[in-house]
Amino acid sequence: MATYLARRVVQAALILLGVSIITFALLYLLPADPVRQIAGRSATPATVDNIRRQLGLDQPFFVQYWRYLTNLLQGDLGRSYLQRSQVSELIASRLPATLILMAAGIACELALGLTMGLIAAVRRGTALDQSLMLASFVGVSAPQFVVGLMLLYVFGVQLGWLPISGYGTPAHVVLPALTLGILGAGWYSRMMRSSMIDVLRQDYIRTAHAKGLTRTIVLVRHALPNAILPIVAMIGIDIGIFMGGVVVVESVFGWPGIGQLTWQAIQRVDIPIIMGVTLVSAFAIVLGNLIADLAAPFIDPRIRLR
Amino acid sequence: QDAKPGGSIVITYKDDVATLDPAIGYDWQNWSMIKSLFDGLMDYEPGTTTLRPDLAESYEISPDGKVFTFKLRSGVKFANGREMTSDDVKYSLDRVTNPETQSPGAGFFGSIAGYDDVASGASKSLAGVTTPDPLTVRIELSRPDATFLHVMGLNFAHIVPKEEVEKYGADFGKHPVGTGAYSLAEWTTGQRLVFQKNPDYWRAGVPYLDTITFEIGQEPIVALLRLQKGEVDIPGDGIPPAKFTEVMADPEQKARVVEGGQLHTGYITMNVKVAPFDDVKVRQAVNMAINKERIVQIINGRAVPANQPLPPSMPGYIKDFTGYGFDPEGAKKLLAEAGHPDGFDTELFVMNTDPQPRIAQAIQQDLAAVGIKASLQSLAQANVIEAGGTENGAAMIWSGGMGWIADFPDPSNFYGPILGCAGAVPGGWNWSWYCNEDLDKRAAEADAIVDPAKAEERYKAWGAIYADIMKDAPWVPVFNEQRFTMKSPRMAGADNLFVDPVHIPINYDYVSVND
Amino acid sequence: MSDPAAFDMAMQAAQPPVEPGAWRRLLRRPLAVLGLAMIALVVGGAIFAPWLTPYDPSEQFFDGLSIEGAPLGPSAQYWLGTDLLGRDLFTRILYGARTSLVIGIAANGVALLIGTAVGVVAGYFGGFLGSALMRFTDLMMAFPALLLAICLAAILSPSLWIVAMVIAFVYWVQIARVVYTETRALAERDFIAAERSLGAGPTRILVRHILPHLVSTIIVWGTLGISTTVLLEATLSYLGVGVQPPMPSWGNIIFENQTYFQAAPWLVFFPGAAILALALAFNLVGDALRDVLDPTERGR
Amino acid sequence: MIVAREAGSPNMSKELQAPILSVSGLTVTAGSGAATRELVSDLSFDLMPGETLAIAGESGSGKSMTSLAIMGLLPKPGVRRGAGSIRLAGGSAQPVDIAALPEADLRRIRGDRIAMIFQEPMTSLNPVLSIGRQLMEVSQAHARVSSREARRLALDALDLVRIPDARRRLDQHPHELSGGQRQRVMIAMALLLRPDVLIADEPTTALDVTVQAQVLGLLRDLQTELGTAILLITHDMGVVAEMAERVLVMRDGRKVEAAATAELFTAATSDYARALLAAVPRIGSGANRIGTRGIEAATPAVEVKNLVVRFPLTGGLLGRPVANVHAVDGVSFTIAPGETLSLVGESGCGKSTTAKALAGLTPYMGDILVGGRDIGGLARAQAQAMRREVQMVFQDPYASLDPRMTIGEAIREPLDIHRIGSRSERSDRVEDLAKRVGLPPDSLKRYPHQFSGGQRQRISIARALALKPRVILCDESVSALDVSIQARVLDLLKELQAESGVAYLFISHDMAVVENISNRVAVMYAGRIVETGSRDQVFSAPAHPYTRRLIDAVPVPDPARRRASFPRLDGDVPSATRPIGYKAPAVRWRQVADGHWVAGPASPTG
Ligand SMILES: Nc1ncnc2c1ncn2[C@@H]1O[C@H](COP(=O)(O)OP(=O)(O)OP(=O)(O)O)[C@@H](O)[C@H]1O
Ligand SMILES: Nc1ncnc2c1ncn2[C@@H]1O[C@H](COP(=O)(O)OP(=O)(O)OP(=O)(O)O)[C@@H](O)[C@H]1O
Ligand SMILES: [Mg+2]
Ligand SMILES: [Mg+2]
Repeated sequence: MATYLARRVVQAALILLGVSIITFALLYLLPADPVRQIAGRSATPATVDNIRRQLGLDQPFFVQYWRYLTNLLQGDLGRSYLQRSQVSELIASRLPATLILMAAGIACELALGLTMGLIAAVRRGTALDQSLMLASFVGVSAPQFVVGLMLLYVFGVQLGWLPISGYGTPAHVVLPALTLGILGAGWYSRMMRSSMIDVLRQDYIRTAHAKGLTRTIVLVRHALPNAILPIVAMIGIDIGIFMGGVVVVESVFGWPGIGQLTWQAIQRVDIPIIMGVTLVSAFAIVLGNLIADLAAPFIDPRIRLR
Repeated sequence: QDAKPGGSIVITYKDDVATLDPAIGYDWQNWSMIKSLFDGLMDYEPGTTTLRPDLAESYEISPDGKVFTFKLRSGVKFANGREMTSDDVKYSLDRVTNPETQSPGAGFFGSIAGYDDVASGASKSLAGVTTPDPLTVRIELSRPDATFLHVMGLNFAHIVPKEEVEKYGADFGKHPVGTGAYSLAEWTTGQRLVFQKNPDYWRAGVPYLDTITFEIGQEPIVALLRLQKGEVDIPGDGIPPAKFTEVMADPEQKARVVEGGQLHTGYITMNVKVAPFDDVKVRQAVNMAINKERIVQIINGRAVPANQPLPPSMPGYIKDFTGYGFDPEGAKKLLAEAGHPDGFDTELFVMNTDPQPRIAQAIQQDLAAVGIKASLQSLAQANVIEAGGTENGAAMIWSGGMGWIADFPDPSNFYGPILGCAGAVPGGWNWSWYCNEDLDKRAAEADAIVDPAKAEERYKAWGAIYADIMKDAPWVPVFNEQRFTMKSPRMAGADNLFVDPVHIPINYDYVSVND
Repeated sequence: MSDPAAFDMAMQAAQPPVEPGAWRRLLRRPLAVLGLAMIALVVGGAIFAPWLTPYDPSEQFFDGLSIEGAPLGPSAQYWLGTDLLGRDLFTRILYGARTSLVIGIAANGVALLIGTAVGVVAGYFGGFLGSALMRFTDLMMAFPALLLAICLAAILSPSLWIVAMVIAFVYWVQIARVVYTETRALAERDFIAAERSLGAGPTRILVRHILPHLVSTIIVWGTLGISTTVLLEATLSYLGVGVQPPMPSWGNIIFENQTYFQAAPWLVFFPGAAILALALAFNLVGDALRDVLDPTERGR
Repeated sequence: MIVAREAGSPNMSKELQAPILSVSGLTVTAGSGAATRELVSDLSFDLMPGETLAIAGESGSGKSMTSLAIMGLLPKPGVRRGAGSIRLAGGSAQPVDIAALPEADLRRIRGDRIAMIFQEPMTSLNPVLSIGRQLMEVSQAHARVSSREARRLALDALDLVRIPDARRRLDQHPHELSGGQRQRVMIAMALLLRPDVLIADEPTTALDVTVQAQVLGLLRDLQTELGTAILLITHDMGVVAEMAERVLVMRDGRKVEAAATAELFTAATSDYARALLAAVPRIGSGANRIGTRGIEAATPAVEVKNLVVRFPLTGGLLGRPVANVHAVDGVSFTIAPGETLSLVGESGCGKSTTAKALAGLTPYMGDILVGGRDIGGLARAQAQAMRREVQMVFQDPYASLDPRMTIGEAIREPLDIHRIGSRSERSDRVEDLAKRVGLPPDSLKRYPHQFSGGQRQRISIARALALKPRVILCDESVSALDVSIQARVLDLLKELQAESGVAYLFISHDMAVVENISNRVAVMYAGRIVETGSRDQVFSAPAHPYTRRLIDAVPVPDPARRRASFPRLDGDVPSATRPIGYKAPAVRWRQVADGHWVAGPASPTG
């Protein structure tokens, strides 16, 4: 276990290193000059050069990267070019919102998706099954921002049940999480259904029935834990989708997550922020995958970590 | 007007507030926030473009226009309790011009003697700024500069306390301490800022409000929905285009809409170094091809068509200037004369946020009507700026979203970086790469007219410069944007405070609530 | 596993009738037919757009806007209404189908190719090459996909084909993962071992035995991928790095107009419904194809 | 319905009692509309308290469907009970018709009054729940019991089935138990609430002979202790003979014959039952056994010298091997052309690994010579050529055929790979091969899943024959087949050998089959050969104690020779995991007779 963890940590570090190099290279190639954003319209070429030198942006790529990396290893993500604050502080201030939304979104898509998939699998072939799967297609195909705006309009404006936008109370997270959940539920319900159909065919389900257990117990205690394994692995992958994809939902619902920060940074080539966000979300993805892998043996004791 | 003191309001903005450091902040949303936290030697009458002394009690200009002597108000205190002195003024000017500060406004101070040494790093202190006594600041210029008082009214010239700047270092922008009407009470990054009234503000009676809460990260549409529900007092980004017709159709809401002019011009640049725009006939043809009325209609009439670089409320604007009228046939003729009877292919760059790509598409259609096939490059702001600053980077750019809102109400502000030779360099902001040495000279001459009595003459000179520029037609001035803001019913204060031309977008110091 | 008829004689008697071709079997499924019809409609609309509408997709009609500059709702003249520039929405959706189909098919196809190639090679060979490929996939997975797409699109400056390729570059990762897992499982199957013991080389095994078994997975991901990529393009458009205006795509039609959701709902609803319908159609066909193409599923 | 029974049968006393379970006119159908098939037709029988009734019949005859119908667990939605009644008599209560009961009442009966052990012990336990949990559920589902009480009951049940270390097992998961132990857990689960009726569906088919013996013994002991009536379903006539008092023979869903066991074995009335019995391989009495010829040839078809196969167990940061599984540890043998050498031994002793090494599917150490040439260290092209000489027929023919390839393509595959002959020659050869192994001519266009198990095995054989190899490795090639088909496949193999002189390495755990087909036998234990000799030598004079135990464990298909008790084989095969650098001690061989060798004194039992 300890060696397993150690190996995974080394792998994760290598992945993060790779991500940092690629992002840095991409940003280096980006046809936009951060110095001009900083220097402003009235700056003379001399000022621009001066600032470029101060930021080390006149150095060759590998020198720049090496400097970034050495700072990074000391826990320094640098300062935003335009906001002038520590990138770590900026990210830290927005991370909670992103994590809350991610947790709520995943909870939402699991709650919706797993229930739909379970019901569809049990009622396989019926009209209920078909309409549930139709609903999941709709979920898979619907663009996030349309769903978001519709929910916001119906529940926020027309019915007034939920706050229109903002952050802070649990009520605020409902609509954005639901928007994310509806999309993800489409995937999860399809996966759950096929996984569940597989499990329901297994001999041990018949054994459980032969013992005289009630249907609910058979489903919940015997079938569900077996069916859920591929889905746990999927959650790890999902984190990646969430870390990248919440930009749209955040901007619709005014959610102070990392996505908005990133988007503003990209618009204005604020390289330290882009780098920081990329690394943090890559870290989250790697961590998510690791947690998913670590959780697997608890769900299925046959699995051993190698 | 008898404004009631007290109360608090909520204002929303979409984008994050980057910094509240007056030397650095240069965004739509932090511009007037900084104005309320800090003060400079000069300011404007609320709601107008009329200069008045602020932290300076009075000032004197030497006859040659090269020496400005400011007498400071006594007893003005920073929010940390320390009294402000002339040393602070000098420190602040040294700081903003020091390249290490990386101020986007450093260039405004180019006329102060010793600026070049500071900019090149040879010196840490502006030789031209001296402090004969704690309440006197003497600023010597290297050349006469008629706009200098405006410059001293810019945020970049606001006075900061040295000890606080040194204490927080690069984080000063997050912990601003100034002499302003408000002080920062709370800042939750990415969510909100709270300003509280400065009880010791040196100007009696203001501000009225106890606190102002800025909520950040609000989509303008959603902000308006919240305004309609009474959760918000002012949507900082204005009325979103998508809601404009709806709001204007409702008399109750329309009554709360405030309209104001803006020192803004939206224009198309044509790169004079790129064929076929190196031919003045082509540029004139493009000027005649654009249907500005239609473009104004597309943005729901929230602008007025323009025919010259200066906006109408700017001194120097020529009222009876006709410019190039909408005349597709004439345009075609000119194109044919220039050797492009069938038009040509080119590119039009535009920033990618609504409504800019739409406006660009309207321009594209107008160009197509005279045979010019322009493909659009709708990119992030930074990419467009990069293309504009590269010599052969962009044939045409629609300036919307990145365009010129004047830093101060003076005609010269529209020239230097965006039409003068100084900006027509790699990395510059003169995206049409138009450089007319003769005009540069005339501009310098006009700015040397420092005598306030001769202001009208100076404005005329500037007007003539812009008229001559239009002969060369490096730009298509398209429209001057009108600002439309909305306020909640409880907001009080003269309308022009809500569309203050300088305290953009709102003059926080003077607005109040009526409940 | 035990067969119904154990004795050979019985087996011969109980032989199933000759199987009709995959296509015919597909046509027997009503949902699949519905899906095919919807796809045919979209493709037909895209191809015959110039004949189906009298308008040009980027023509801004003078009477297409109200005096205040507001778009017009559906009417006899403009069937689905006009957009914010006074263009005919129906025409734009028809022509937008071209873009969205190209994105969906080209981007998705390339993603499938890369993803399958990487997944199969890594899954079958393992070893240094395999783990190198999978580490690269892990790396790509750790990269926030949308961010990558935005950077790439910005660097390469957006155009239809660039956007398609960027989407492909982002989307192959998930496919590679799935194919990899599946290939690994397949490689352990007895019939692959049997094949090796017969002396078959790796190329033969990959092409003749592994790939046919991946067909169903590839079909599912390919069809789901069509909706995913069309939506990804929509998201890129929303973020301003999609295909360039005035070229319509369903995604950028929505992007241009989404803030007008209340004022002019048709501007969002119709293109949204088009995306939904196309994705749904491909999902329906894909689902049916998967069942139909698997000989072991027959007679179930 | 009439149960054919005669006075003097061992069930006389029970005849007076009322049957505990009475099935009459049971019909089970599958499919709908025109495609409706009857899986079980008009089946009737009685089960007396305390007796064992065997249902025998070939695969697919409807045995499992019958038992599932009794449990009310027919696979949904395809399969339904068409007609008939299933009466369960309670000790005192009125008999109830299970078939007519609503689901909720049925649920109460299941597990409580009727319990079932399923065919597949490996998959019938839920892999993610602990053994204790799965046992406790049974009592908790049927009565209000505290979890402490449920745990006690579970423990009692495990003690009853004599699982060593029962208390610890409660917290273990199924994968931590061996196959035999899992089957015992299943039995414990079934017997936990002392049901009146126990249905055991092929409880031992998937198990080794040695484990099979344990399970059968256990069932018999439990019946004596608890008086449970057992419905024993099997196709193994040996098991029938050992266990049952009466037998019901089924075919195609119908009852063919019902009789007391002894009677059936001595005087079956139906042709089908007779054919079934005739097909049963018997040790020492196979009608068409191969004679033990002393085959002497200049070059053996295959010669294996000191074969070692190790699987590294990796771990640590760099994935370095930390230990080795010594799956095969110094095995040597030779097979002459036209000879059959059988490799027997318990599950996990290394039989398949040996075959895989021969087939080039796993890396090995030592020497393998085919036709006198060492196949190790050959260049790729030559190695591929050598592949032609050694072909393998896999344990599971279905799994070894690509399900998406037609049979024609599958048989043709080796010809294509080695580019033998022209297109039309290949087609001719494929047709010829198909005919040779008795496949119907039109079968070439069909897919594997459209064949019966026996046919699939022939397809594998045809494929293996396509290259005219010197050696065919048959890994458990007939173990999963039922007797009648098994017999036919064995006949085919013998025929082919007689014709072409191919040599077989025949791997099986079924001693009767081995006895039937082999010239020589090698007994493997924990990766080593412990005894080798001619078939007769090994079977009639087993010299190694392990060999003896293997032979004793085989059930004898003759009720007259029923054993009073089964040999107990507790304790598992010793672990084959060894530290790095472990060197196997040299084996001392002892010659018992000419060509009959036994490994040194090492004792197999722990
Ligand atoms: N789910 C099902 N749907 C339709 N037919 C089925 C189903 N399961 C089994 N059958 C068919 O029912 C018949 C009887 O099967 P059953 O399982 O009872 O055979 P069996 O006698 O138990 O055979 P074995 O010895 O192989 O276990 C077979 O022809 C089989 O193909
Ligand atoms: N790939 C592998 N990695 C590690 N250990 C293995 C591997 N394959 C087989 N083994 C181990 O090698 C030993 C011999 O396995 P093998 O398959 O040869 O047994 P067998 O005699 O064929 O048993 P059975 O009768 O169950 O088929 C077993 O302990 C098994 O667990
Ligand atoms: Mg069965
Ligand atoms: Mg084996």
